[in-house]
Amino acid sequence: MEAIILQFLNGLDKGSAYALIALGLTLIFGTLGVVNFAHGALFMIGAFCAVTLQKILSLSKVTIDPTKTDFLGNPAKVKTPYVQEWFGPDVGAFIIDWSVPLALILAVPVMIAVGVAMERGLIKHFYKRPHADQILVTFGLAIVLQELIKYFFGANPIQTPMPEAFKGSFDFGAAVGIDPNVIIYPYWRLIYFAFAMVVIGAVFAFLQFTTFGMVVRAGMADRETVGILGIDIDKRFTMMFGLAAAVAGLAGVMYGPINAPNYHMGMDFLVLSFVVVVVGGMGSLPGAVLAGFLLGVLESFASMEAVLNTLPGLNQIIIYLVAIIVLLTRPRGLLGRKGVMED
Amino acid sequence: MLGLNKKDTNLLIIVAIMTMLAPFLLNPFPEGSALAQFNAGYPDLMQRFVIFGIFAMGFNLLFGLTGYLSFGHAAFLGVGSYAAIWMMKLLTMNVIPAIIMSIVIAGLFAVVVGFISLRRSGIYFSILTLAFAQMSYALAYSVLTPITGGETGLQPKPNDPRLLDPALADGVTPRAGLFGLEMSSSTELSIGGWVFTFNAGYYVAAVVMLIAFYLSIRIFRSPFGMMLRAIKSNQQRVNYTGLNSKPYTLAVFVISGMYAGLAGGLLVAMDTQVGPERMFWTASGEVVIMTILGGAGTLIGPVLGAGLLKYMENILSKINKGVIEGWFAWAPDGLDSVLIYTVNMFVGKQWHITTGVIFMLVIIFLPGGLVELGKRGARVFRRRDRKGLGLEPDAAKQRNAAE
Amino acid sequence: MTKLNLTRRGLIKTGAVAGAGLAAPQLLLADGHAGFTNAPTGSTVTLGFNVPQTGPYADEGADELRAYELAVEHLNGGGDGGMMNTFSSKALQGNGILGKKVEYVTGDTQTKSDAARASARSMIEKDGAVMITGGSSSGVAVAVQALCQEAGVIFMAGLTHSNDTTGKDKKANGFRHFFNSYMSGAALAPILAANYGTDRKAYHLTADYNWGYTTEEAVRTSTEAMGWETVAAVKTPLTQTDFSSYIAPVLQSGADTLVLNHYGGNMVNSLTSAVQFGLRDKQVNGKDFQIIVPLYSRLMAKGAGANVKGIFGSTNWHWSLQDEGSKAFVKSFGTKYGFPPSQAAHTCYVQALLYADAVERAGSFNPCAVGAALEGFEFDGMGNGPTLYRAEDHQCFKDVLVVKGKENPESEFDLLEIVEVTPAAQVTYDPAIFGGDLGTCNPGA
Amino acid sequence: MGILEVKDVGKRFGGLQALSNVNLSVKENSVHAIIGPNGAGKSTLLNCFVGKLIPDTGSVLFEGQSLLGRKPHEINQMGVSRVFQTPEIFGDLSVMENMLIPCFAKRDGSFELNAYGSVASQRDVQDRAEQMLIDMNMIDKREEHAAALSRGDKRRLEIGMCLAQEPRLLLLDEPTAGMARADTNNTIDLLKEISDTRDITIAIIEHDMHVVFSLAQRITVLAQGTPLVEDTPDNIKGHPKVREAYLGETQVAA
Repeated sequence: MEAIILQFLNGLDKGSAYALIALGLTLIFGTLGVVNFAHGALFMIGAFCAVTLQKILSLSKVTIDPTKTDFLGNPAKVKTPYVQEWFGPDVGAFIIDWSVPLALILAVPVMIAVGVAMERGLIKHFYKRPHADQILVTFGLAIVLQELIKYFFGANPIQTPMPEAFKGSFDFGAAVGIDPNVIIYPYWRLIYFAFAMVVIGAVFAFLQFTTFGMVVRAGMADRETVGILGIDIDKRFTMMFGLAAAVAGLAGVMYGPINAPNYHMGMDFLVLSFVVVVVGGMGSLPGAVLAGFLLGVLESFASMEAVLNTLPGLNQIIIYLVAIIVLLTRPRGLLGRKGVMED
Repeated sequence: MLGLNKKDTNLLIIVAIMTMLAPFLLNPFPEGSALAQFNAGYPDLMQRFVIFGIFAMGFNLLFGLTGYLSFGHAAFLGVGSYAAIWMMKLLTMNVIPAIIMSIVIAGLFAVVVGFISLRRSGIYFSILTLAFAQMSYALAYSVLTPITGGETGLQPKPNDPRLLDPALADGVTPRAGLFGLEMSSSTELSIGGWVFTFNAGYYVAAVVMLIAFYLSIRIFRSPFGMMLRAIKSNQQRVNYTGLNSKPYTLAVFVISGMYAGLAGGLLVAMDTQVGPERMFWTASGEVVIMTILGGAGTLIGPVLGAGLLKYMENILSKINKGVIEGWFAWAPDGLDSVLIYTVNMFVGKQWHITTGVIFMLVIIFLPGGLVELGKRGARVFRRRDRKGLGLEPDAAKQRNAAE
Repeated sequence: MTKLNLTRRGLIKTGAVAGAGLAAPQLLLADGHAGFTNAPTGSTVTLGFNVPQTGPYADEGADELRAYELAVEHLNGGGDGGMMNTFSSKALQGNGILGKKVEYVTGDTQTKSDAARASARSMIEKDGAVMITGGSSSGVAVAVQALCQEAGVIFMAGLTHSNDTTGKDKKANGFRHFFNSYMSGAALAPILAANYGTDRKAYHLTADYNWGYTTEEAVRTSTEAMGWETVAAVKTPLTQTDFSSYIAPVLQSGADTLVLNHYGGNMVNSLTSAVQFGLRDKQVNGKDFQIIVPLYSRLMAKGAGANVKGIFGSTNWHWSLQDEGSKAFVKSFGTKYGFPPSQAAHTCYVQALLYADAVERAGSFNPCAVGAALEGFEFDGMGNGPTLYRAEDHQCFKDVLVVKGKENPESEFDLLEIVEVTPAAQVTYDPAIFGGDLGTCNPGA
Repeated sequence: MGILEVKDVGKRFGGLQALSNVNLSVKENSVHAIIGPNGAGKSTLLNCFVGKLIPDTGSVLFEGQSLLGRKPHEINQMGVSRVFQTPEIFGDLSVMENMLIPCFAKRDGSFELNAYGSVASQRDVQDRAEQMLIDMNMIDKREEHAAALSRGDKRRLEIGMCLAQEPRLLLLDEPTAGMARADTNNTIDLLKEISDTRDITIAIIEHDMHVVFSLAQRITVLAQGTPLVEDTPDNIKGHPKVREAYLGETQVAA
């Protein structure tokens, strides 16, 4: 029983990552009608914002320490990060320690800029092109972006640890008075979950309660009519793209401490997030969130030892199996609208 | 000739001549010259050109004609390969049963996948095919290891049963052949500084490719092919014209899967080993890229696209820093390092960037692919606009108008 | 930098140009004149370095390539000679191999067996490589080894740890210097017993493919032999990136030790998750919870960062070894590139030298002669102590390092510390246990 | 007994009763128009004839056989063709190919794996399609891209494609909607000619009274999902209920 509760919690946490990415994809698809295969790359760029900031903060002054030797037996070079030079060792170390949360601040403008540049520079020209062309050109872009990241950062994963304060895990069992050690969960993953909830809530609130959001929602429903009303929907859509990129980027920054960022993390998530979006129903924001959680939970259940003993390999295919079943029984996904993406 | 009109016959003859003369055409630079780096006339790559040409041709029958974008076509290639290698392990190293079985098994698998996936269209169809391919890949890599060999794949071993073959002499490696003609045997012709290699396997694959190409032309020009284009153009009208689009799409899906299976079987015939990454989704993405690069919906485009992509993969990736330094040895200091740095970003281990950039450029500026490029080039030379009379249906226009 | 000259079969070219010129095309039977594939006929010999340049192991591949470039430099008499000075065999003169200057071509395996075979074939068919070496996974090693057997060239495996490479998939033309899963298990078990006691309950997470299976089996067998109990073994998909759902139930199972039979990105992610879940701060069955990573590499340790601290594993070689061979190699590699070599670099460098030495001793590039020279060859001074290239399965037997993530690293490379050097005798096994058939050497032609 | 017999057909969409108690009989070789104000359920009714919708209640018989539950292509193969409000043709294909497809469908049925023989070699079908284009007065446009045709030509082509199948019942859904006057008149002439020269029944849904009164022999007036009245054009014109429900509002004189 505890095992099931634990996997359920874990699935929700996992699902929050899926839901966040799928939400961004759906925002873009729903507003602009563009299938953006480069969305995973935006997620990756977000994570690399954290890597970059960490590298910048760790930029060091190199001094030779004659008392020590390096691996070749030469006098060792000692690196002192400039932030420690400037702010003192403790404050400096603290700043470096907090580079991931700080990266959130960096990532918002960077990601909006990347998103807007992408929309104005490339996506804009594909509004009238077939969906297949949109998929393919953004797929090409995703390849180029990931290879560029690899060119500059290498293929190896780069750790972006969470601040010391958030290390360790929370013991649910001990908190509610049952066996300790049975239901534990890392703090950072709980933070990630809360963060995802806040972002998802904020996006919904933004679309629901602001004028901007209302116009965009109207545009999602009927672009032409909104255009006829004399509203410059294009500008708003560009901003939506920036917003979606920022959501993806923030998700990436926060994901860094969970799994060390590497250049192919975007592609790793891409297929999965598309499955999530399609299962949820193309263009449906609640659908994307629902499907994200659903797949997260099912994936977690499928990885249980008891399940794998009866159905070996189920963890390999669960996501796809769910996708096939959902699409066959609910042709437009869980909450999809009729007539979307069927041409 | 052969039931084709004049234009198609000409195209077939040109392709036949080009494939037969490929060992010359692909080795334009003499051995030992700095440009020999760019020669592609060695057996492995020539074989890959024609085999992936077949794969892309088959994919194009589905995507180019009906507009159904399968994102899991590599699964059929993989299944075909496994079928072929098992024939070689169980029956004989002769490539014919292996190739036949690869077509049959891939076709059967395509019936199942197609029957389910074709219940949906658009991106839902793409995701369904992707899901099947990813499941095939994941299972082949892991729990199906007893059948697929898992990560390390399958190769013929000297102690396999091989019911039809005489026992191998001690220590002899089993080799794929065609009634005694070994696929790996080659003859070399040396003229001046040039060396040309004629490989038995390549010619077998090339002949198969020509047959596949011929069949693909026939399908394009047949009533069946026309129905498929009609389905792509307006499925509603197809249904209200008394045509049942389901069996049409399923039939072409299966044919397309059989082409992929044939390509998989040939891969094994040329190089007797299979690994599961052949079915990974990026491999399916690759055939999409090939087809689009060359020109979807055109006859020759996919073959050209396959050639271009395989050329980049095999030639660009081998240009390492040392080679580039050799090229720019003439440049003055400073300039050479700039040049080396710039070029290095696009070749060797960075060849994916080049592929990605070229692919994007094609999608943005040349939706009809290389074929459209050729046409535009030809148009510059010919004043008279021969619209509607060209060798190929105007792919770009079709693709754009369709959706 | 070595200038590459991609000449193939120098004699053909020279003969044709000097002789009839353009007038008389000659028809030659494939390589038939030389007796073996790609016999070097001019003043140079071409080696093929087939390493992952793209894909997740690209950094490891880059390190392998650095090692090969260094080896070529040393073979051609450049640099400080590196391990050629400490190598027990003195056949190498620093004048290339058999007096022929060593040149090389590179290929990208992409860590996919198809791509690896394609690039190997291109090096054999187009560039005339007489030996192929490199790689960073067992799938690729087995695939390329089989290819080299068919083509009639020698394959000197790079980083490949699965038992299969010199077990059920062994080939007469293939040779492996790197250690394997079995050896990892055999070397680790006594150290684990000494440090963690003999009544542990182990929970295995295993990458769901061949290498994972053999590694799990090796570690299980050897730890169970000392009294450990295996409470669960769960297979994880290769493509998994978030291991939380596999890590979360570990504590509940009553296990007090987690064994991560993962490599590369899998290992970095699973270890990161395990540490995040705070497993190492827990006490189970009255014992501190422990994590074990059977196969370590420095690049992985770097990727996993601080998470590796205090975690046991095994490795083929480590730059902090203090024998003369290792010191010489670290010095010449470090001087050239500015950082110490990885174990992948080490094994590749050693393989290149071993091949060259075998050719010198055999007096021929013929793969059968080279194979015979390598079979049963005993050597020392290459960083792993006295080593035997066993004739029965073409596997090197040498000391295995048990290492631990360093608690207080002094530099960014100082991630692992050597806990124990397990002597070769302790990890030697009967070649028959993994089956397979070596066959006979194939010189091609 | 008419060629098309509609009995007690009802159809609900959620809370909306789109059709109720529709009874209708279309006589063989007649032109029967179904008119009614917007939202009267005309298109819904038509969709029930062609297999796009299945009525909740009632029956639809074509030549005595039920059409319910059959797929559009099956109904078409039984001899019912449909012309859409906006011409549905194969825009990517040439005019000739557009015409060839129904000819093949007529000859080969709903599916034929004719993947080897070339289109050009099928003389019988080629001749038929050519004849049809001549009949439609479109032979000079045979190689043109269908998408490039004018609206009127597209309609003409679509009607031709339907006729190529020799249907016994031709359903037209506002065939002149959005057409210029000249094109409308051409279409009326074409339909008149078809009705006069061919052994065919035409059922037409139309908004434009000019078209209706030029063509129809019988008219059914639909209002709020139910037939109000069915009669000859002359009687319909003077029918007070019709004037009230329909004509009066739209101010269209015949």
